[in-house]
Amino acid sequence: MKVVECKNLTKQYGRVKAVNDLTFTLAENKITGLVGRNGAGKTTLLKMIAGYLHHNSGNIQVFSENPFNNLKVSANTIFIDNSMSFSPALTLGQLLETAGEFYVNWDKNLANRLFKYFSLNPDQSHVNLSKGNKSTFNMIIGLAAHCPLTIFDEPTSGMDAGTRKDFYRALLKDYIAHPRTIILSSHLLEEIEDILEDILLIKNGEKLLHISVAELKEYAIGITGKTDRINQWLSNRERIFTHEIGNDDSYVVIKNECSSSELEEAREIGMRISQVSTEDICMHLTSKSKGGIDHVFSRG
Amino acid sequence: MWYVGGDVRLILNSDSMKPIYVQIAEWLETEILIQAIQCDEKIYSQYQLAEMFNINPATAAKGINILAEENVLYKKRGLGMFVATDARHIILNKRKNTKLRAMVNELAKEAVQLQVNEEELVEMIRGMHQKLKGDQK
Amino acid sequence: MTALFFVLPILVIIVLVVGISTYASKSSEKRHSSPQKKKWIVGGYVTVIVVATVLSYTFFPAKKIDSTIMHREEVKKQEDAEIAIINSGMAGKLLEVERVFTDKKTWTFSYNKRDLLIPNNDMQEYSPNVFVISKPVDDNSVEVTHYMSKMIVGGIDFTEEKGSPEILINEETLKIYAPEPVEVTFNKFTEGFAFNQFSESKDMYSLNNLSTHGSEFLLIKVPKSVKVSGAFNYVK
Amino acid sequence: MSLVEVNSWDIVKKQYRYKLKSYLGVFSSLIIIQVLAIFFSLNGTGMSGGSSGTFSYKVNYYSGDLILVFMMLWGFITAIIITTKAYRYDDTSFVTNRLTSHFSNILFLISASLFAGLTVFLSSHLFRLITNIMNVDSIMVNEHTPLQIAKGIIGAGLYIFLFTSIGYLVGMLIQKNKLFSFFLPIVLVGAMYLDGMNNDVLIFHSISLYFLSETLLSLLIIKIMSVSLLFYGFAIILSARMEVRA
Repeated sequence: MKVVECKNLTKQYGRVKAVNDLTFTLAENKITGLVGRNGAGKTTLLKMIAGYLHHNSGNIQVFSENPFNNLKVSANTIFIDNSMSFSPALTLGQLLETAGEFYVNWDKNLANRLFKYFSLNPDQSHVNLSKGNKSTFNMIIGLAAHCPLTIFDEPTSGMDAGTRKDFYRALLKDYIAHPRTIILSSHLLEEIEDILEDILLIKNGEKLLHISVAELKEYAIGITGKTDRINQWLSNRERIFTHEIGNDDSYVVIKNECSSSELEEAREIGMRISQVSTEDICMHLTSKSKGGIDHVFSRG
Repeated sequence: MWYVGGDVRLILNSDSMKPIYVQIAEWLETEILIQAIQCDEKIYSQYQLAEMFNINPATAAKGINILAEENVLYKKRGLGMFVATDARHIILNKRKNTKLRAMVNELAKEAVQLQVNEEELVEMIRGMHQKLKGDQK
Repeated sequence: MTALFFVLPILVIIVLVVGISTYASKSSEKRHSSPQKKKWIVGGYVTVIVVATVLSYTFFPAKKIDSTIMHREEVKKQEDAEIAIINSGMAGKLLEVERVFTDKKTWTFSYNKRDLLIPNNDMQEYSPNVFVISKPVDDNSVEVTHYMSKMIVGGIDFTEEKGSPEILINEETLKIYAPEPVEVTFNKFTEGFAFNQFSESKDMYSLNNLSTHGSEFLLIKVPKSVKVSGAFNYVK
Repeated sequence: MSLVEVNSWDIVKKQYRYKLKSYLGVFSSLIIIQVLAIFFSLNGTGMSGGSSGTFSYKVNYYSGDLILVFMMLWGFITAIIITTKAYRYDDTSFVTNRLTSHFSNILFLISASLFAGLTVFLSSHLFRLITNIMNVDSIMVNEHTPLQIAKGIIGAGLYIFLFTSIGYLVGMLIQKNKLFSFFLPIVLVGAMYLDGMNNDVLIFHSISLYFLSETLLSLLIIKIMSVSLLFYGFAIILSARMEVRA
C-alpha cells in the first residue's frame, strides 16, 4: 500500500513555488529521509502531507485520501517539529495523558520510560522548556503515538549530541518493534543516513533523487588529478562538482557510471579515484553552482 | 562514530569506502570463519543486525542477501537464514581470491615505489607471518 | 434599562479597541505564568463569591414586597380612602377607620378636671389632625389613640419604621410632641436585567411610582363632662 | 499497518475535555473583568430620596447589569482570542480537523458562557454584600425564587454566548484578513452614529428589545441560539479553506 503519493504536486506562495511539480510515492513501513538545503521546500512538503496546507495544483494522497483538513489522516499521522505548541495551562505530565487520549496506539509505557530517561519534570510547562528539551519532549510524543505515518521535521534541533544519538537509537528500536512509515527531515544527513532506507533529495521544491541510501552511497565518485588530464578524460561527462587544488590539480565529482576498465584506465594515467560520502553528494547536488562557494571568491 | 553494542563498535566504519551492507556481510563472514556461528546454525535476523549496528533493517537485509547469493547462507522457509555446511570454505576461497589478492597487489605496488627488492619483501612477509602464527599458539 | 442603552455602545467601542489590541499582543507570544497559580486564583474566586452569596442571603434577607400594594391603582384607592376619612372627620363624623388606618399607639390618662386645653400645634414638620369624641359617661380618664395609614416608599412598607408622637397631660393642657425624626437609607438591588426578565418584578425604577406617604391623626376620647378647647375637631 | 478509524463526535468530545483543562487563561481573565465590573458598579446606578415630616429616606440603586454587560464583552473578547493562531496551533498538536476544532470550541464557549452566567449571579451578591456592609440600614428588593434564579443564570449565559458568537465571527474575519481589525470597528461606530442621528438609537434599540422583551426562557433560548449559530455557521464557512501553521 502506498502511504504517500504525490503527482505533479505544486505549492505556491505568491509567485514563489515552494514545492514544484513533485512526483513520488512512499511505500508502507519505510524510513525515508527528506534532505535538502534551507528553503528547499522540505517543511512545506511535510505540512502538505500532514494536512496543514493545501496544494495549488497536482495531486496528493495520504492513505489514499486528500490529507488537507482530513480527520482520518490526522488520526493516523503525527507531525513533529520544533514549533509544536501546547497549552501553557497543562503540565508535561498532563500533556502526555492528553496525547494518550487522542492517539489510539499510544504507548504509555514507552512515553513514561523515555520521559524518565531524559529526566524531564512532569510538573513543568511546555513553554518554559529549553529548546533542546522541547525537542526531546516533542520527540517522545512522536515516538509513543505509534502513528502509521510519523513525520519528524528537523527533530533534533537544539538537542545535544548525546540526546541526538539516543533519539535516533530510540527511533530505530521502536521502528523495529513497531514498523511504520516514518519521514525524517534533517540538514545533517550523515547523522541519519544509517537508519534510513530511502532518501528523497529536493532542491528548490523539485525532486533531485529518490533512491535507497545504499544506491546513494555508490551514486558518485571523486577523481583527483592534473586538471588538463582530467579535462581530457572527462571530456563529455557531466560533472557534479569541480574544485581546483593549487594551480594545476583538480578534484571532480562525477556520476558513478564508469565501467571498471574505464576506472582502471584512469588510474593508469595517474588519477586517484575516491568514494564520495552521501553528505557530500547531497551537498554537491544541491549547491547553487557547480563550483560551490569558491566560485564566489574566484571571481571577486 | 559507533556508539553501540560493545565489541562490534570498531568493526563497522561508516567513513570507510565500503557501503554498510558490504561491511555487514564481511562481519558475518568473519563470525562464521571464527566459528562464532556454527554450520547449520540460524544467523542473526535483519532486525537483530539493525539493532546491533544501529542501521536500517533494509540495509541489514541487503548484507544478508549478499551472503545468500554466494551460498554462504541458505533459507529455511518460515524460519530464516542458516549457515551453509560449506560456508567457511566458500568464504575462505572468496577472501583469498579477492581481498588477499588486492592487498598483495597494493603491497607489491608500495614495495616497488619504495624500491624494496623481492627477497626483502618476502622476508618481511615471512617474519610477520611467523610472528602471528606464534602469537596464536 | 434605559441607562444601559446609553452605556452599552460606548463600552462596546472601548472593548473592541482593547480586545483587538490585546489579541494582537497575545496571539504572538503566550503567557508564562504558572498554571497551578491560576487554578488557585480561579478556585479561590469561585469560593469567595459562593460564600458571599450565602452571606448575602442569610445576613441581609430580602424585604418582601406586599403583593396588595404592588399596583398603582391599589395605592390610589388607599389614598382616596384616607382623604375621605379625614374629610368626614373634619365634617364632624368618623367613619370606620379600620380598613385604612391602624391604631399605632394608645395612651390612657386619669383625668378629673373640668376643662382640657389642646394648644395649637405650631410645629412646622409635625401637625396631625386631632379629633375629639365625648364619651357617653364620666369615667375620669382621657384616652388618646394615634392612627396611621400605610406608608410606602418605592414599593416598600415603612409603616413600622415611622414613629408615634409623645403625648403628655400637664394640669389642664394636653401637649403633643413630634416623634423622633426617622431617617431610612436603603439600597435597592437587583441581579440584573437577565434575572428580572423572567419574573414579575420588572426593574427597580418602575417601583418608584409605588409611593404614598400616608396620613395620620390623633383620636382623643374625653369623659362626658370635660370641656375641650383649642385646635381640634369634634366628632360625634 | 492498520489504520485507526475515527469518529468525529468522539474527537470533538476529547478536544472539548482538553480545552476545558487547558484554556485556563480564559477563566482568569473572567475574574479580572468581573472584579473590575464590581468596582465600577460600586457607585450605584442611581439615588433618590425624600422626606415627609419627621420621616426621611434615601434610596441607592445597585444592579448587576454592569457585571453582565462586562461578561458579555468578556465573551466577545474570549471568542476572538480563541480564533487566534496560538489557540488554533494548540489544536493541531493532536488529532483534529477544522470542523471538530470548531465544534469543540463552540461547546467550550457554551460551557464558559454558562459558567460566566453563574458567576454573574454569585458575584452580584458579593457586590450586594459589599454595598450592604458599606450602608448598614439596607434592604434588598426583588427576591427571586430559586427557579427564577436558575432561569436568570441561563438567560445571562445566553446573552454571553450570543456575544461569543459575534466575537468568533469577528475573530475569524480578522484571521482571514488583518484589515478587518481596523475595518470592523469603523463600520460599527459608523453604523451606531447613523443609527443615532435622529437622537434615537432605533435599530440598536429594537435589536436589544427583540431579546430583552422576551419573558419566556424557552423562546429566548430559541432566539439566541438561532442567531448565534448563524454567526458560528458563518465563521465555519469562512475558515473552510484556511491553512494551519502556514
